[in-house]
Amino acid sequence: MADLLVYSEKTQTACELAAKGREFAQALGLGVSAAALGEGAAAAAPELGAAGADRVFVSEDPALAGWPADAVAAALAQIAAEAGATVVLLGSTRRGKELAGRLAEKLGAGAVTDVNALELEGGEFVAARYAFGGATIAREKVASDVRVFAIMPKTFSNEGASPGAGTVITPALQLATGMKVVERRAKEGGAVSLDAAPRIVGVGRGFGKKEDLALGEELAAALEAVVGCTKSLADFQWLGEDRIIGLSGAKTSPDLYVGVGISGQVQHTVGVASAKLIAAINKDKEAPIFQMADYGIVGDLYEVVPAVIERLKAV
Amino acid sequence: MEKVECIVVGGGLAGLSAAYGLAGAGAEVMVLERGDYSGAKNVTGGRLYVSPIRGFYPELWEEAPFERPVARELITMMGDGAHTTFELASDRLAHPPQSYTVVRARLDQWLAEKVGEKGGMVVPGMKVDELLRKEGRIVGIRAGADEIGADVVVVAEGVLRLLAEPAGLAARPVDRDHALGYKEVIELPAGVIEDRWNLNPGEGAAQLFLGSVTQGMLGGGFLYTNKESISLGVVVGMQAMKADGREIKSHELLDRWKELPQIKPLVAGGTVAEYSAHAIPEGGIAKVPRLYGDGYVLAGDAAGLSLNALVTVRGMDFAIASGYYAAQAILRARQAGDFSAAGLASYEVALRDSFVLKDLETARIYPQFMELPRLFTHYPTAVSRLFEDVFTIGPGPTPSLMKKAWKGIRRDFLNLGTLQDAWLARKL
Amino acid sequence: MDIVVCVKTNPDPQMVRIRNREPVLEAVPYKLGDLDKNALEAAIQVRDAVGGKVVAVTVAETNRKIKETVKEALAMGADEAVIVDDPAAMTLDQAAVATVIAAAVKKLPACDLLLFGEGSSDNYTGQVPSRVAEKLGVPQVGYARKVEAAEGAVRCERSMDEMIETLELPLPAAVTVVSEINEPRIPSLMHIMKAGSKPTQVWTLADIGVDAAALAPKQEVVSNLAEEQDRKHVLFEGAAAEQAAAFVDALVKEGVVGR
Amino acid sequence: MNIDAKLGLDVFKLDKEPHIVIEQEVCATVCTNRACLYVCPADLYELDDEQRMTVNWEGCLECGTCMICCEPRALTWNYPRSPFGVQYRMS
Repeated sequence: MADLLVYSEKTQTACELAAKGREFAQALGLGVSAAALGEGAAAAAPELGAAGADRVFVSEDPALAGWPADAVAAALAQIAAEAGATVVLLGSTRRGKELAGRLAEKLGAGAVTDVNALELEGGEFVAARYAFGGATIAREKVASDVRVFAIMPKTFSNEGASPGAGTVITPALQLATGMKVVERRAKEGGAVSLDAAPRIVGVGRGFGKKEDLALGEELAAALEAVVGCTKSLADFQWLGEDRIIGLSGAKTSPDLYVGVGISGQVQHTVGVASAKLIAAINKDKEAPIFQMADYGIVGDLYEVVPAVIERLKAV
Repeated sequence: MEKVECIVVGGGLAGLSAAYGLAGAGAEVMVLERGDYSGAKNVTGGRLYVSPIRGFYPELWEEAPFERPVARELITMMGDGAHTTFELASDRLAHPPQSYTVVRARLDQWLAEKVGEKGGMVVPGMKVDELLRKEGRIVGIRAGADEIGADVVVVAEGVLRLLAEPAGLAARPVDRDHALGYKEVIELPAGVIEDRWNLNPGEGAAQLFLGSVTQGMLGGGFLYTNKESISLGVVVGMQAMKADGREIKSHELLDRWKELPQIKPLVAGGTVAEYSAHAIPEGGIAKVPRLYGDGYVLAGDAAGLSLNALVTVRGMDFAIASGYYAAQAILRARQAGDFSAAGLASYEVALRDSFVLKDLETARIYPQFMELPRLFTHYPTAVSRLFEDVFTIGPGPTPSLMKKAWKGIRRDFLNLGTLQDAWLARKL
Repeated sequence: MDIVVCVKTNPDPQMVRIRNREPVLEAVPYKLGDLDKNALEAAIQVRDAVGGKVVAVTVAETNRKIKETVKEALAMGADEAVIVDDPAAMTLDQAAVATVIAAAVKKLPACDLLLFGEGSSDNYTGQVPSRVAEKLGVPQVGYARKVEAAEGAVRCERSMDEMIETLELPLPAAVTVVSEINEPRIPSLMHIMKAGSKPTQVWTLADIGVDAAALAPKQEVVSNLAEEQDRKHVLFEGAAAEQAAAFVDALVKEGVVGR
Repeated sequence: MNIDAKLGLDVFKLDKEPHIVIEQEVCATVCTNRACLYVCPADLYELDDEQRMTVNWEGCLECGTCMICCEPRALTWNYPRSPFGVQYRMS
């Protein structure tokens, strides 16, 4: 039978895709397959089943260590063939996005990456993604026999998902990779994962100097949030490139985004537009960020942020 | 040092006009423009009077990306709580159009492309840092670390003369001879523009405002209708602003003016899309520097070629004309193999023979006249007051029309100050 | 080392305005993508370190815009350029562009290292590099912030979520770079002047043996409009302490903090 | 619409280097009217807590009004390097 196949190296994202994938699959009369690949993949199988996968293809083949795009694409292509997949949903993380093109090419498929909404319209998938540097949303259809969509983490939820059988299948895969991992080390200053962060504090040019960003970090700590920034702060090397939110960085959909000292240029806000709740702190009442904010404080961030931190501690 | 025949500093209308003429005649020409594209750093009010320049490059103006031909001229005197508008709709000004509204980003980009088609090299995103001088002669330019030589440099860098002044070609701009112009571009649908200014489809209007706009300082307001936007802005003399502007920040003049009940309906429903500002040379002929020398010519705003005659404001036509004549003079110098001042002297001769310096000469007194304090306070108010009297029917008996008019004229126009102004105005 | 950098001309995204939810592209200048410049800079640095040459490859309808984009690449320091000219090139989807680029690369006498920006400035799909790598059967690394090439191999560093990875690929290989990798040089006037005389080849689809039928689109854009935001727009004004209190209370009520 | 919002409509290519530098000594001791505080159409000039002049050059419209009006020449004023600064689209 034909299946809808879901995969992400991040189990949580894969579960989101499995849950929503199950809804799509039911509407289209498909089954749901999930793939779990790489070191420790077997451990994810029960979760994927609980999230909606009928079948979970598990491989811990050494070629998959470090998720090289060539080997992962090869694995997924073989699994897709075995599952008879006509639709593949990937997580549009950095690794997932890198993978999407390679897999689509193997499958002779059209693909859409950075998808922030996927719907069935008259039995056809319509995927939405930002275009023109975030100024617009392009809604695209894929015309090939197999369709690949790389979907931003947290676009869907697996809360209250209807479980699938979760039957574990260990496919015989022919894998090789040209990529050699020389070293993997944890980041100094801890992990920054904007893609899937539930709360994000965005910092921008409203901060007068690099040292002042400590205030943003402090707010983030009080909110248990991750700090992201506009591209210009990374350009000024106040923060690393992996902290950029927006067109040239992470596209996020946190539960809460608080923009501090951020005017709201579209190149940045494209990365947070899908946040469930947007809040902003800016001294300029007419800053565009307020037009897209649920809650805003008009005021000097150097006064407001400490007050907010104070108040948060009291909650 | 690498060398080209002609370097044009500044890809605005003056520089591009020169380059078009030069490239068209087969000269090697390189235009250096500091903006991302020609027009990216330029601001006009903006209207271009085409009639004076139609004869130059006639093939160009038929296809130029103008906004609207101006078919309606309006002048509004803004008094205190009242304003008077004179409106002219003339077939003779509209067919063929003597002037068009323009947007520089479009017009200049297009002209740059035309220069390219003629074989000229236009390099955008390239700021020139210095004019190179050797033994009193301009011999090339420096951009970053690169020095490029040239037989002749067309200095069309614009009003600020950041290159010409250090090279000793022109004076540093001073506040007395310059105005600040700034504007909002406000988007409105074409149909709304045409309805609001009583225009036939495709036609445009130009409206100038005197009086309370600048709170008595030298200057005024302007409004030009583009295809699907209007340019609404303020011009204010820098000296006046510096002396009397302490109470209000320059940008607030426009905000306050826009809020007046007479202006508000003109911009209602519009969306502000861009905000821009530029300095304007207003020193007149007295402040035009020497226009040429060994190895260089000055053109456009850099040469101070602009003319504010209160009801007509010109600069772009002068820029294009000066570029045209610069090209002609350079081609003559090229033929003679003499790029010294003597070889380039025909540039100034041509400008003197043309409308450019003739019109500026005619207007020699304008800058002086424009400094009259009453011009921007007393008269705009007085005109409205006169018409208010004429149109007023009060509670008691109403005096005859002529009586009312005379009363107003005696009150506001027949006194020593205004008579002195009139004496000066006879020379206009 | 023969290095190929794939570049694309884009409408400058900073210049695109929105009017009635539609993007206004009229008079928007086209330019080399920002990340393409990072890729070019990386290529130039590798070439300068180990020798060889840099070829810039692009797919586009040959017009003034693309010529200027290519010239920009040459001015930055690419040694040669190849334009694959196709009238339909401006509307090709990512699979088709990859097909053309892969065919062009195969026609080149040699290619050891393929460099790309991680995404284009306009649509940022990030698909083309991976598709080209797959078509050519070469390994790939994305998001490199450091690239060092030596005999037969390229070593890249990248930052992925919580890990810094150092990876090595045998050549030929494909690498995409992020903005952090370098500060692209701004071409000097002299380099711009000399760029005009560097070799630029224009190839047709026939030259690279691609049948136009192989470029049939696999995707279709149904609509492309600015987003309509539906937000609460509650603004707190007043003294900082009051603002903070009202703000935090609102967040608590929303259930995003304090649970 | 306030001035910051208006500037927000414009396209600025941001340089890291300022193109306007204030000679504090001249500004503080020679200048009598500090016209830059009110002539700048982008309202970029401000006095800091110590009454020193500052300029938010990032929002500069490159009109030159401050330079022309600064008689004591306390401003080292140049156009931003290419390809930086304001880029007008419809003016």
